[in-house]
Amino acid sequence: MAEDYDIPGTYVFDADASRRGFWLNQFAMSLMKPENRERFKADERAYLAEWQMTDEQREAVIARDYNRMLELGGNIFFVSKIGANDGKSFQFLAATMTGMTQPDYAEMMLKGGRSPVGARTKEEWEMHRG
Amino acid sequence: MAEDYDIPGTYVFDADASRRGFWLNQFAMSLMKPENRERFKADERAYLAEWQMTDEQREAVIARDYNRMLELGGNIFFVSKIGANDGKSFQFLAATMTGMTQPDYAEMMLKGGRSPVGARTKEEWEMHRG
Amino acid sequence: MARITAGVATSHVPAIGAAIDLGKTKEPYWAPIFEGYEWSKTWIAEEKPDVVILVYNDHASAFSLEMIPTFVLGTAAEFKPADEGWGPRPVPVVKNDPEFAAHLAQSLVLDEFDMTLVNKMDVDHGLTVPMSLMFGQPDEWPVKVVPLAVNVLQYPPPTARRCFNLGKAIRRAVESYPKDLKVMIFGTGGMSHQIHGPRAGLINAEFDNKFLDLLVEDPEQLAAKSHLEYMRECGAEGVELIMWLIMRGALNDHVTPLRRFYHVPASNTAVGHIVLDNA
Amino acid sequence: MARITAGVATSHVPAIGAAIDLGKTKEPYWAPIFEGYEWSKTWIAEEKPDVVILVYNDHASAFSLEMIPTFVLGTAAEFKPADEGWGPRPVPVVKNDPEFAAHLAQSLVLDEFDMTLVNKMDVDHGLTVPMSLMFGQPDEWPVKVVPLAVNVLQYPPPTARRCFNLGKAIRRAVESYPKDLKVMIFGTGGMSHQIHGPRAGLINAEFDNKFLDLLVEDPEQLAAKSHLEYMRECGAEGVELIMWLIMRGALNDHVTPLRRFYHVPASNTAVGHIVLDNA
Ligand SMILES: [Fe+3]
Ligand SMILES: [Fe+3]
Repeated sequence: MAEDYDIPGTYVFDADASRRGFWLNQFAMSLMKPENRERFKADERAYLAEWQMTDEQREAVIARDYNRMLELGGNIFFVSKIGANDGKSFQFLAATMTGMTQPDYAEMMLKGGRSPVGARTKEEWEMHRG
Repeated sequence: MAEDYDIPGTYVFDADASRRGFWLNQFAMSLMKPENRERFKADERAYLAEWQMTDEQREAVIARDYNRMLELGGNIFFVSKIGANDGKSFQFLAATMTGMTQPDYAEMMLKGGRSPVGARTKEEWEMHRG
Repeated sequence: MARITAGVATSHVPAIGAAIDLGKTKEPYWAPIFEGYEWSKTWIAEEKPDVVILVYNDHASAFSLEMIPTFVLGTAAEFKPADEGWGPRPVPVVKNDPEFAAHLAQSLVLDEFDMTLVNKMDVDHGLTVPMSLMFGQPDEWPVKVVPLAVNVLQYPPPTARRCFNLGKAIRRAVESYPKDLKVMIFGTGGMSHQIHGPRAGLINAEFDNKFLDLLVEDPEQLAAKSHLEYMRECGAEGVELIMWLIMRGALNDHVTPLRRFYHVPASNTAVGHIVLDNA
Repeated sequence: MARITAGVATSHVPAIGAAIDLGKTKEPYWAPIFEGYEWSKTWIAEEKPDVVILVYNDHASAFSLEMIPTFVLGTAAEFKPADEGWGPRPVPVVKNDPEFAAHLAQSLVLDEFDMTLVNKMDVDHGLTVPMSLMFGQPDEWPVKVVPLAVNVLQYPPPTARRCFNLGKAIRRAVESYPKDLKVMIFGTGGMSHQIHGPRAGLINAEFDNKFLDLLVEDPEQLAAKSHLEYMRECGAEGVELIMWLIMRGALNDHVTPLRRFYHVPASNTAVGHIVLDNA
């Protein structure tokens, strides 16, 4: 019963997402332990196979496609542990998800961040991106 | 800040008791695992020494003095696991705590249990017991 | 639309589970108890609910003192019977309706009940004994179950009033679920029992029977009682009766009692059972 | 009698913690942020509260998806800094006042807030960054801390209204504690931030500053806002601002702002900070 929240460019992590993404997120959390980090680094596919994830979720992890992970029930606070494990900064992940380069994203932040104008509703967002 | 609840013959397991009895109860819960049961049986004092309990709590466990355990912060659902580990029935434990023999206690239950008359307040209880 | 068709209350004495599992249900000590549930077993087999919201409490099985949640709603796909120290009871795994459970969770939090959601939990006799009493010994439970666990181990449990109001919120949550579901709600635990300390063995049949009367006719009176009154009158562990008020709160103001049963003793406890039609 | 003398709100951006731990506080990017807290550090060192009730959220550090409690009150004697993947932050262990925490727990449950009590929990940047910002880098924290963790990771979090009312209940709980204690309450998280998805980087300085105005003058307006409004206006993760309402609810209707600070950016986030005198 995926609900439709009218906020563009946003994956609301609700109970439905939580259910779909349970193992994806639990896998990501497992990377907080050094021994798991080592095993994941040594053979990503083998480590992923140990978790009851869908193949789509596994592919999204391998591809480091964060938006896709979120779409498949990932929660940013969990899946960002994958990025941390790769030695990537949080800002790198954020930039990736917006489709911007990290320097462009960083500059946007220095200039006061993304404006809410045109980013409040899906309709606005579509028009704005034209 | 032990609060005084006016119910006789009863240890109300409140947040204060929970705090005082934390390790006693966690020790008791550990007996749900077969390997811990074995180790406790093999050397009770050695196993108890692994838990951050007070000496009084350890002595109460060794003595199987359930009322004393409750007084020291034990919760019946936790400390009864010690009795289960000894192969004792719950009714045996209950009888012990009332100071009755198990047959006498069982007979009281068959006859409809302990009457609430004289068992509602501490004052009543004292008078009743004379 | 989902709807709650009936409420069931029953004690969940662990010794009853043991009697079932060890084949002792025909023994003279146990036979009157199991006979007390025969009508209800037939009734529920005919009624065929889709889902049961099962209100119970954990007894230091799934939850240690590391974490003491007041209200827990189970949102996992399934829940295994807990090993309470003698191996898990030989009963089926409990299957949830996770989509419905997620809806309940969301609705209850937005309705300002501060639920704890769990996606991993073993369920102990508090949940499995009522299932055995109502559904017997099938290979698979014939109904989905949403577990709702209430803290009654560490004082204070939620107030009787809060429990009654949670029931009302559950009703709103069920009735806002768009799918056609036949839902029942079980309140378990109680009746009179005190299983610890010098006062162990307390049974107050008068209080219990009055409770059964008021549960049907005037649950508001029960919701107004303090923890102290419950503990004093029907034993320290008799406070579990507050869980029956969650069930009752989820039903209409006027309900029809279909079956009522009371027996003393089962081990250290009074056994009470009632079936309320919510038509 | 215990009393709440002040409320403090602050963002708890993890990158701020990293900047402190790595000695980068004088770097041009970070210096303006740390300067923003200088007044408050001096003030709190003079005020010397006995206990801080610290409202924050866990970020998949102590709690996985196995269990999602809405409101958690820490009742353990101490809480260690969590290992968030790079080893624990080099900050002192957080010591609780367990007797006071037990009183709060009991009072809140009887006041019909469905708390989850925890006796074992590591605390992540959500709690430790505000401690560092307010108390610097001492060998031991100069104050006892009662952690109060709020679910904001899985939708729905508690409503803004429920948070505000929890604050009011906290006030009643504090004022019913017989010992003389000087208590402060911190609300943390926020301000504008969205750290996921194509809309990441959203900052709404107008909304944030209006929020700061209303927090002082008319918190009722903030308590009436929906989750959707918070998420839409100040980012999906900006919904953390509801935690500031718990702090605000615990204070008088009329409070005096002593210090206010706002800065963009810290990493992906707007930083907001306010000190409210509750005299
Ligand atoms: Fe029970
Ligand atoms: Fe946060």
